[in-house]
Amino acid sequence: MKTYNFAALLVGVPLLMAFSIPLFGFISKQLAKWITVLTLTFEFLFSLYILLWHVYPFNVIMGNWVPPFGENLYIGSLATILIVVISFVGLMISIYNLWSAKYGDVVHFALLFLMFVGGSIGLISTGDIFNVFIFMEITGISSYALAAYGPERRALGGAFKYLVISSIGSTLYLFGVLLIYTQLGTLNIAEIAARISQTTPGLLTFAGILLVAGLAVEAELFPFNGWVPDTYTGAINPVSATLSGIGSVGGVYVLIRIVMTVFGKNGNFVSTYGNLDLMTLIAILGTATVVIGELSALVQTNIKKMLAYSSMAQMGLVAMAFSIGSRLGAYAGIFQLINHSIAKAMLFLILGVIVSFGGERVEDMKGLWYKSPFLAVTFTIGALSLLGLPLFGGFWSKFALVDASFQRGGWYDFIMAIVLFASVVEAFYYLKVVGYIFTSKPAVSEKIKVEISPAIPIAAFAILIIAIGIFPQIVSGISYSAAHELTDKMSGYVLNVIPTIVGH
Amino acid sequence: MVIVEFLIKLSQGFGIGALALATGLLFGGIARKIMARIQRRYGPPFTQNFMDLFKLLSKGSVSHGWAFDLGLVAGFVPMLAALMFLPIGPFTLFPSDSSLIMIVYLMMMAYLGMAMGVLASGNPNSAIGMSRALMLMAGYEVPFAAVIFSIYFFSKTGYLTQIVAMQSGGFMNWNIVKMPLGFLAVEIVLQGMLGEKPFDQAIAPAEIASGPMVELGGKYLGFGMIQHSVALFLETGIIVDLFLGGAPNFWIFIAKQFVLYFVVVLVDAILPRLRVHEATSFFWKLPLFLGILQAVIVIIQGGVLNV
Amino acid sequence: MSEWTEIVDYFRGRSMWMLHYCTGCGAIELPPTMTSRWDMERFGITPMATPRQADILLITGYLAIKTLKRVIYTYEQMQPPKWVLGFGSCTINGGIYWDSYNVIERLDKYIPVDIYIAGCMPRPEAILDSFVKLKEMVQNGEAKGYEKYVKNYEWYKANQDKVLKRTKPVLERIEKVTKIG
Amino acid sequence: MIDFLQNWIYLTGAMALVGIGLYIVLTNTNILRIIVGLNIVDSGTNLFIVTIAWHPKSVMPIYTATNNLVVDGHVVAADPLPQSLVLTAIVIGLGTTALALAIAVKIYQKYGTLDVRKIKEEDK
Amino acid sequence: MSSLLALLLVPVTGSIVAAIIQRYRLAERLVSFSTFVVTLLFLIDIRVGDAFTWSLGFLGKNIEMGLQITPLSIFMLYMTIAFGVLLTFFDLTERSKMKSFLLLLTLAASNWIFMATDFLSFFFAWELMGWASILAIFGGRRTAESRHGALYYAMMSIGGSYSMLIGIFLLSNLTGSFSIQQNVSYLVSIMTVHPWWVLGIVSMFFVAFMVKSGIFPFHTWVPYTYGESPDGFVPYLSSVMSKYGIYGFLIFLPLTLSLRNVPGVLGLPWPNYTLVWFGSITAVVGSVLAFMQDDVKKLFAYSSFSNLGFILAAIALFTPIGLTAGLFHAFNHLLFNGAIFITVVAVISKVGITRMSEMGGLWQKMPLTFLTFFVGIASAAGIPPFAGFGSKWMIFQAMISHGLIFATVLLFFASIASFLYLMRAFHAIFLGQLSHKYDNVKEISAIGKITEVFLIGALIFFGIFPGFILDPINSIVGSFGLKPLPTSGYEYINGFFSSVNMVSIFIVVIVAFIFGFLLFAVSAKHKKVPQEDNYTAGQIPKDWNLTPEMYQFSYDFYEPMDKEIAPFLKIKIDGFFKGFGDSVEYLGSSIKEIFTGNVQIYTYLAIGGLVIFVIAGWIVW
Repeated sequence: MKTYNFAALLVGVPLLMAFSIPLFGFISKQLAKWITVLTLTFEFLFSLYILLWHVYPFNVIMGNWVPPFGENLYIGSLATILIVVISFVGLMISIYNLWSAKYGDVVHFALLFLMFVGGSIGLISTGDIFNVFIFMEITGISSYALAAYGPERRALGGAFKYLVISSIGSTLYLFGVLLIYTQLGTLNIAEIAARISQTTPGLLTFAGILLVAGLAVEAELFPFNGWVPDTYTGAINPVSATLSGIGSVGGVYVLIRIVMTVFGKNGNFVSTYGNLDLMTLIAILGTATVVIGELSALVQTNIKKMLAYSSMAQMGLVAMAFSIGSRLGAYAGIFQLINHSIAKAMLFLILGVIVSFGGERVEDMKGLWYKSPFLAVTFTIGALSLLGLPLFGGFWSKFALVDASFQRGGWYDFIMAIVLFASVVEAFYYLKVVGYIFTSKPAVSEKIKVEISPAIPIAAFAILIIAIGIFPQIVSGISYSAAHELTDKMSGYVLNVIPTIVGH
Repeated sequence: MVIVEFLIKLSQGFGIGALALATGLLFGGIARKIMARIQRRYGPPFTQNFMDLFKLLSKGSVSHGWAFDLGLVAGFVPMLAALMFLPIGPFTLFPSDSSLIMIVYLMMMAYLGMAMGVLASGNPNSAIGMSRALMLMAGYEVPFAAVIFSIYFFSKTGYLTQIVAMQSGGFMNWNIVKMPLGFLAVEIVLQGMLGEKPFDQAIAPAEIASGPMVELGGKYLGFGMIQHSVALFLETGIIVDLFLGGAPNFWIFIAKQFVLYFVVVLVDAILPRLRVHEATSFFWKLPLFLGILQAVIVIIQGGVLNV
Repeated sequence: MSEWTEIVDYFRGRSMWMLHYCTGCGAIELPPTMTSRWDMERFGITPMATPRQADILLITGYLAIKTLKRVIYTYEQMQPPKWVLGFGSCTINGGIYWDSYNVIERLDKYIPVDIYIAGCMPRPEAILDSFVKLKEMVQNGEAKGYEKYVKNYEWYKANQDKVLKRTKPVLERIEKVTKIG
Repeated sequence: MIDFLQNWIYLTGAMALVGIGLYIVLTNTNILRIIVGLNIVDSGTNLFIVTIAWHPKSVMPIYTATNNLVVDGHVVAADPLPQSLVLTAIVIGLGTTALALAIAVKIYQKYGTLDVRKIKEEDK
Repeated sequence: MSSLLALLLVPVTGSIVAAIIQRYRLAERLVSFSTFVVTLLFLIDIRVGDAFTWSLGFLGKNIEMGLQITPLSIFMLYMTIAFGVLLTFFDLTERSKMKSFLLLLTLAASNWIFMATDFLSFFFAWELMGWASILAIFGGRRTAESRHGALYYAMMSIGGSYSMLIGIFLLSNLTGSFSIQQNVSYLVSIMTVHPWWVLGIVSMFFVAFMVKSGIFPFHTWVPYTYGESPDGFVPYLSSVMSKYGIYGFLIFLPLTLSLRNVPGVLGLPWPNYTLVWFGSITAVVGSVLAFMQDDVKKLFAYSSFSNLGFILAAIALFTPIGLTAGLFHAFNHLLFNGAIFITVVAVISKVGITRMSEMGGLWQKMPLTFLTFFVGIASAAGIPPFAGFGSKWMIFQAMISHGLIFATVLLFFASIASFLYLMRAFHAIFLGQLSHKYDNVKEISAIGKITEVFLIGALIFFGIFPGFILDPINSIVGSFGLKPLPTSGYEYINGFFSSVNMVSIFIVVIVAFIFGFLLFAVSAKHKKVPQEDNYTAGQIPKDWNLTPEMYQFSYDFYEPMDKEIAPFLKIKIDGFFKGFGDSVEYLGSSIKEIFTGNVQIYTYLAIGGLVIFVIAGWIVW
């Protein structure tokens, strides 16, 4: 077991800075924004250091309370890559916010944003199943408030829907956690994972169902994802980007961590303890989400809503990839999650620039090429990456996904056929927008002037997408070892946290 | 040596062309005479077509430009060229190249040239006529193809000379005996190929002012006449070679051709003109049915070639 | 060279293709001429569809000024050698329309007529007779109306213009009248 | 391991609270009532957390001279951990409720109504 | 070895440069042209058997990827690159809206496709080519139709490549390798044991190839896409890109050599027989639909996939003559289709419209273009001695040698029908009356003229010396393990039933032409008249206010045929795809209603989902 307690700063710094931002806000509103940028730069560089110098995997142990007795943070390869992605996306959005945050209470917006990012990082790194609940609520409360921001009143409705569904979801999660606690008497993920087979199967099944149902709300899986379209559409674009690029990463992470690490039964393909195979459940949910999301997105005339549905569908795809249960499947899921996070955040940011000059209907994208070639090209890159076309990041993850599901075989062949059909539908509506961008004359010939602050994140995202497309090694190596953490829970996770424990 | 050979071939080619032209013109004259007699007229002398051709070549004419000239020359020249590959009686100028499909495609080049010429005149009547002629062609070429492919498959060769050689040795060896249905189909097709009634929509004189020929006069019309006469010789000649076993000498060859043409003329004399689409679809019904039936019979008889 | 011309003329006489311009009642005489009773094809004469192909222009009957214009146009579209047959008394002197304001009296003031066929109506025998006559004239190299037309084109043109001026569009004239008024 | 199922009265109560809360959320169209419903669900959860910590025969989890934590080889002490959990849960519930109420106030300012169906109509 | 990589890197570099300087159109075109030339220069250096391999650590495996040159691939490479040189040279002066960097990207992808030895890079390149061409088509007319055209293409193409993706993984999971050669030989080895399995997998691939080549029933996108794509891109699309599918078919067709014990028709295994019928039906459908077209680009789109039907029918036989004929026709199609489309593009660039019924009489203004087009359609119609005759002739012989008389009759009908629509296009564009609108139309630039002269020369040269193409084709045939056809000189085409000496035919035709022109010269003089001097039944055009447009008959040229081919037109495959799309959209709009915007509905959904889970858990408890 390796410890590196200094890494507690990953969670501590953003939360500390978040709550001290009102103090800076007294000095200057601009300062508050810059503090966000600086904090997230620190986060990004620190996580990059952990990634590149191969510091991971390690534990953060507080006050020498060794797990399973104390609460710990565990940062393995999966957590590392996800934290890098989250802090990168967060940094980019915060740079974007330098330009976009004009409405209302800028200072508290910055506070909530930092709190959200910090909460998400905590969510990913914590090793305690109840702390997951706490971090979920931290991100939850900050995201309800973020979603309610903005000049438009529909944001309030969206935020309220999110709040209600999410509260019910976290209640279900809490019930699930407590059911497990009654059986094992511990809240440490590693210990639960090691001892999960000692529980009553019936109760375990029930707990598993409650956990999946509760976490599916954050992971945007049907039928627990009713909030997605309204909240995404209602929120201002940087917030939509945050929810899509950071929030859903956290949500899916927790779902997969609980199902695959805690409930997982190692084998050729991971399945779960209990009477009901939760992996199958997630596969069904994921496929249903993909189909419903893509089909709903097909008929949208509001581009933001379209992106929201697409986001939902992509999360379904990710869940479906994880549910395959093989190392390749988990790899595809992680890769797809990263690609989606980057591309979708970029699309929402681009939309934010466009919307500030016009409407957000699909027709308003007409002739974007004439208004702003930069935005047109980057939008196309994002869309093509989501479609999984070569030279863009999405190709590799989709390729791996198809490979994994055909290796699994059986009914995954049919699931894959359905998913590929849904991908054709996805291709249709994205390419329709791309077609509008390049082939129509704009209704108003006014040029869109992209300022430097929004241009930096958009360009950075686009370059990253193409870089991953050409050199998939950037993320494929770490993703593959992260996949190992998910599919072999003892050596990948449990023994790294509690080296002395005996698996059952 | 090569030059001498070339000159010999050249003169032989001229001879064949002249013979074919003369025969075609003669057939045309005789047909006019027969037609007159059926209509209880005296009719023109059977040499009338020669005089007409001579007059046309010596008469003034209008040209609509170089495409018009080129097209009309290209309208009859490939017919003459195709003639060089046809076994006429015992004689073939290029026996090693007498591939049937090649001849059919060379004839098509003549139609292409003719079409280019008359359409370059810019008269809508010629365009209408050309469209009708082409539609008719789409009709009759299909059963014709069915029959020639049956013969290919049956004879296992594509050379006309060899097809003729396979039929030597008496009447019972002729393809007309072996493939009566195919012959019937081709005889009907011949009616359309020659554009005789009931398939003369293309040149309907009272309706579209003689269609493709509307702007042709003098030598251009003469070229058209040469084309028609040579095509007459060529098409009947192909059928004689395919079905009637060729001929031991030129006169018998002509006689056989005339028999075929005689039937065409008789049908021409008694039938009115069909409507355009009726004519096309007619070829897709009865003759095509006959041709396909023939093909089925041939395939059942012949089995599969050993490839 | 003259032998060549003779040969050519001989064949021209034996193969004359006819365009009939049927303006009046005379057209009724042509079907019997063509069909089995009289059968003009035995002289090598066949009806043709367009002026480009024809050698003979047979004009059967009166020519209103409007029609004359078309006849002249058709005649000019024909290519040499070409001959004109005037059929019936209307082409000779106007016939029963001799005093009409709108019908020309003599055809050969406007285009060169090689042979007139007199009568009202001339019978098919008369038409055939004219064909034979024309054939002889052609073969003897006498029928040179088309050359006359080229040579005396100014005169013909003047005559044509004189009558054709009357065919100017009516509306235009009314306009002129109202302007003067 | 605590055989918490012996506290079936409390468990039924917790379940009933959750059920009542959900019923309120599902049937009432007024935002404030929905928030109240959520609160009741929260209370149910909190009750559940507290309930699983003990059973009628358990003793307090503090070692004194008279307090036998282990009887016949079984631990009979009440579990102290859920007490701390429930505190956290209550606090979080409170935060959520406060935010929900703030949003409700904003909604009333912007829409002039608290009826979710009318809000949905207004959005279209 | 390095020049194999250069075939990929040079176009990509060129593409990047072209993308950067795309504002300067002339420079962009120059870059595009020189990239093609440089690629061609690298290609000259390449011989059969050259190979280059590298490995990619991906998906936890070490995947061997590679490039390799086979006789087939070098044939295809020469075809595509040489044609590209010609096209980009032609484009130097034409104002086409084509984005050069997309064309170059397509070139890189196509080079990769032809050289790939593993399915991973094959698929990568295939998809790359797919989206580059989709984006290139988007740049077409910038209208809603152009968008629909590209979207239609995109949908079919993506559907096809997903089908191929499924095939690739089904296969690689069986063999554990992505190598094309290993996979195909594995398929051969299990062919006798599980023929249905093999057919299932291979047909997944074939769907992709059929889509790309526009084979029935996946032909429906072709007219929309060709009709709307940028003028400069259409020749490449139709001449080169449609051949990728043929290349794909040829990867798998060797399988059928071991299929001889499968039930067949006329000695042909039924998979081959089915493909032959697909080809024949494509040929007929294309021709029949082309009858009624008024849009010139669409007409030649139909023509294009009709010819692809010929090629497929021939190669599907997979006999020496069939394969030779198919590849030969592929080459000839490249040439004459290029000639036709390049002239069409030249005309469109001068006239500005694509509706043929509004053109006419342009031969007076663009004589060289007219001649090129004439030679092009003569070749397309298969008229000797131009290129195009030999291959059609061989295709017929290949088909009859198997006793496939019905399919052959269909093909022949398609050939005749192609003659019909080519004549119609020829008439409507170049012949007939010249409208006064086009009085100022000029012949294309010198560069265009050079291209056209070159194309005419190529069409005649390869027509009379087919051996220059048949030699490489014979080595391809040999590389597939078949016995090549006998060769007897560059001027001979050896068919199954007969052989033809093209030079002697050429000489006969030339001599006959000399005679024809002599006759033309010695007979009586003609008089040149303007186009207004025309037979009008005595009516004087000026009095009649007759305009050239009124005196041009080209709209609905084959109207009487409507009645006859109406039954064909009723079979709307297009309608099937459209209806399918509509149903999907309807489904989408119904599903969308789940998300009503009412929070209580969402809660019901969530609780309902939970209840269903619990019940499901209860059942398995």
